[in-house]
Amino acid sequence: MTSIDIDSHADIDSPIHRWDPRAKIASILILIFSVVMVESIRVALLGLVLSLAVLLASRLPLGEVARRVRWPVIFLLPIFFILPFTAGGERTVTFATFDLSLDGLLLGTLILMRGLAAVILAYPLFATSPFNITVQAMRGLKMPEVTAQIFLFTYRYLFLLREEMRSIEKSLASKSFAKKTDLRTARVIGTALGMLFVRSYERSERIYRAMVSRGYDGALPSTVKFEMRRGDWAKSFAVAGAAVILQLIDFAATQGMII
Amino acid sequence: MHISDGVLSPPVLAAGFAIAGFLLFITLRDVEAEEIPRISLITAAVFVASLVHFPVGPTSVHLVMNGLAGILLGKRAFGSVFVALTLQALLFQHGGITVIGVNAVNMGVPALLAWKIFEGRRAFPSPKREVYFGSLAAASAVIGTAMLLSLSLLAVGDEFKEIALLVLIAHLPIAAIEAGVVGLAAGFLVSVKQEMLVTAVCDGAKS
Amino acid sequence: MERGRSVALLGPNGAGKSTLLLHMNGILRGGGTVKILGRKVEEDNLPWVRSRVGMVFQDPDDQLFMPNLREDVAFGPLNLGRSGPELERDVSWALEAVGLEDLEGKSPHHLSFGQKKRAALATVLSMRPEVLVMDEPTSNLDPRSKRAVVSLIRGLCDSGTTIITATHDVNIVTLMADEILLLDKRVVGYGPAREVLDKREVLDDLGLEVPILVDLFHSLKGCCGHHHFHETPITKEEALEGLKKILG
Amino acid sequence: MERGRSVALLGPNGAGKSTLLLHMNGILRGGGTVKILGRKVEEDNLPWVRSRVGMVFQDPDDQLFMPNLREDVAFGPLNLGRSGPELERDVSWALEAVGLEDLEGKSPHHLSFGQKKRAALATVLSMRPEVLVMDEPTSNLDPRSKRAVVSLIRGLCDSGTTIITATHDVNIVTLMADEILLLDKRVVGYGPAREVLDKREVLDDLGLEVPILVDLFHSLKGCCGHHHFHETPITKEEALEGLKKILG
Repeated sequence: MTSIDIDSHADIDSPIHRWDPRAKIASILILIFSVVMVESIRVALLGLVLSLAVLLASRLPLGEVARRVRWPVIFLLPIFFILPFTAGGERTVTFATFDLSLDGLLLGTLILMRGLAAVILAYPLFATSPFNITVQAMRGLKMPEVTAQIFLFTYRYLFLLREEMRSIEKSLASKSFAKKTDLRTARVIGTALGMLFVRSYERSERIYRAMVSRGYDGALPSTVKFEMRRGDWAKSFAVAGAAVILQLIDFAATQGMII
Repeated sequence: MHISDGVLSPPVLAAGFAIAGFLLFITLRDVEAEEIPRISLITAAVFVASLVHFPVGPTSVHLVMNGLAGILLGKRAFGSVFVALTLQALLFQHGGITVIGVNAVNMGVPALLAWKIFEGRRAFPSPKREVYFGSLAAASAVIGTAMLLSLSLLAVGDEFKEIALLVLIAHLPIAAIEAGVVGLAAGFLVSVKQEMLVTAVCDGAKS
Repeated sequence: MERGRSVALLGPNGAGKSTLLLHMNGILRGGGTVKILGRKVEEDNLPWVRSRVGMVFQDPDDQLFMPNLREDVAFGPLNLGRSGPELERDVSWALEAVGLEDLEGKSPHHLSFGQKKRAALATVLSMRPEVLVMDEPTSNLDPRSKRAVVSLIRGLCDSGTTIITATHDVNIVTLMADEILLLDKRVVGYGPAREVLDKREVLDDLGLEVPILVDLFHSLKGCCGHHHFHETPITKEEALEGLKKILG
Repeated sequence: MERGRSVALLGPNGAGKSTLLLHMNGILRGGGTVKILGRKVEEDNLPWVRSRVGMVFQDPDDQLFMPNLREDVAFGPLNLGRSGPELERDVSWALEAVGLEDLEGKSPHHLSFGQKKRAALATVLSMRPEVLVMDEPTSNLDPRSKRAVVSLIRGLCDSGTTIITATHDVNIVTLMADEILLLDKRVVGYGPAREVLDKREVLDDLGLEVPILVDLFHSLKGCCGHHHFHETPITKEEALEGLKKILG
């Protein structure tokens, strides 16, 4: 199963890692939105290049990225292959007995490139700080307290509950249970999940007691402090600026001002 | 099933974030401190449950579980779905960052629907009512999600008509499986830990 | 290993005890080979292995998931294709063996921790395994429940079941195991319980406790040079016997 | 109860040990009254109580809810309003006390079970409680980790912290507690550890184990009528001393 630990590369030394997390999140988010909104294929290609540049600057392991883009590609490829048949439009190429829509093919390519760029950018966005720092930074960017706490606690207990689920599955396997497409399987999975939920619910009560006994009253104190330096501003302007320029070029391209 | 980055148009993305933001605000604004660990743990459990494979003939599908979130968390289910989707986007790249708003609406609104449907059980004295209403709620949540998903695609343009239809059809077996699993889970919960289902009722009554 | 023997795996946390146990049931598979009842554990014969090797995990909550105890105990035999009176017999026998026949209609979740531990054991016993593999069967139990589990293990062993137990509890290990395998990533020692527990340095090295009685009599030997004991006593009865002799 | 003493609560599963502990921290409140440091535990003074009574629960995963160890250890003191160098000092001291200062940046799921148990203790120590209440601090630990926890408890006790521990582990209780409170829904006995552990019938009634050494020397007395011991030995050293005397 895919690793769900996104903290494992948070201690690399790179310009992206050293960036103030609040500024990093805000700037890269702007770039991601800019990239997914472009309409021109060539500008989308430029966006893809930009995202690769950010990725390279982050010094994150590239093999990991290849693994991460797999899922979105599996989702996007069918669209890429279906659109040429369904999009219609005036420009078509006849291939064997099918009329392939050139517009559909171009739209598919555009979608695929935008999607890839966004996924590639998401990786340096979140993998360059430990998850709790990211959430603290989001609080700095006005994410409400309650949502931030749910993020932190959900993330913390995901790992534990996944282990519990795996133990339950091991126990099922050791009792010679094999999943089939039938009602008994639904029943066994249903009650096994029910058990997981009961345990989670009871654990949440114990956690709350432990929190209260250490003085919790709804607010989560934090020792994390952020500080913007000159370099942080420079990086932020560069990345957000790139996002704006991308949109300007895209506007020009779609208006036919440049080819 | 969620949409990936790069497919939807800016107005659809913006609408997604606007609706999701509004719903987050009204469903989470009066959260008490003691609810926070509960919402978090149930969210984590929903996340883990959605990783479970269920065999369908030679292949297998993932469970969606937004219906179960609705049953267990009542109106808090929307926030739960939002957090779970964001974590899925970060950890597994299922969906993406720009579509978190749209995906949260597509899965979170049906979760709220599931909660309301499940509440309907109280008018029926049958001892198996949790099973039936749990199944109904779960199936409705999956089909609701599939419909909203198709609508989001159609909002991009007509060229997505066939894909939207395909998405809808592909969700039918998932809805059936989810109905079975969630119904039986709800039946299990009412016999083992009734207050888990009652709590959702109380939260609903408050609002 | 002989049939009907009881072997304990001793080792510190992280020594690979649980991993080894999982290999015995084919849940984990890796580089080497594991042989059970003379056959290699392989993909092909997993159903065969799992029908013969019963596995009791440490946390009973991981193993009890049906709405009531009887269904939980019937789960394994059902998977093995048993039904009718044969199923009934196995289920009832397992429930009686652990002394929970009165609670069969209860939801396992509502049992006490000690009852859950025994219930988890029953869900495996009902499959009538030839080899019973247990991870920390006595951990977290109060002394009364612990004694119940130990005597159950002895009974199973006497009726021919091979038993493999991973445990920390050196003071109880002598009551339930004939042989001990010392583990710390690799096998560090193997032999009759008496001999292994007498090797103070080895146990110390592994960060394991020396059983209280062994410890006492070692020290006694060390300081007074007494050689009244042929062997270091490992049970209370042996210790008592020895002391009586000395004191006349 | 005196300050700087260590009291153990002994009782079978379900005797109300954990419930009593929860009352001491004001998490549960019921009919009776609980007094801590001379004051009643009431709604009004809960913050006061919680700043003085530190509570360590049995399952460390329930207490390590923050993303990394340092933040978890800082959680309590931060809620008490501490900050700056004072906070730093308390957090570092607590981490050092349990020997986890090197792991402060780790998240809980990267810690071993033994480390988690100690980490949970650190999260409470950092609040510098005057009373430390612990539920099964040694359960599920391997012997090395168990010894580490016991010596930590002794150290805290010597430096003036009052310690209340719920436990099953009669063989270790003598190492960590001066006094024992026997519990079975209500208080069944209370007194110095030595006296309480010597009351064989009471312990048997509760389904508790008699410590191995006490058991041995009781039997010795019973069968040989020896009266060489003024008191039944409860530690290895006492037993050794006694035996030496007899053997000359």
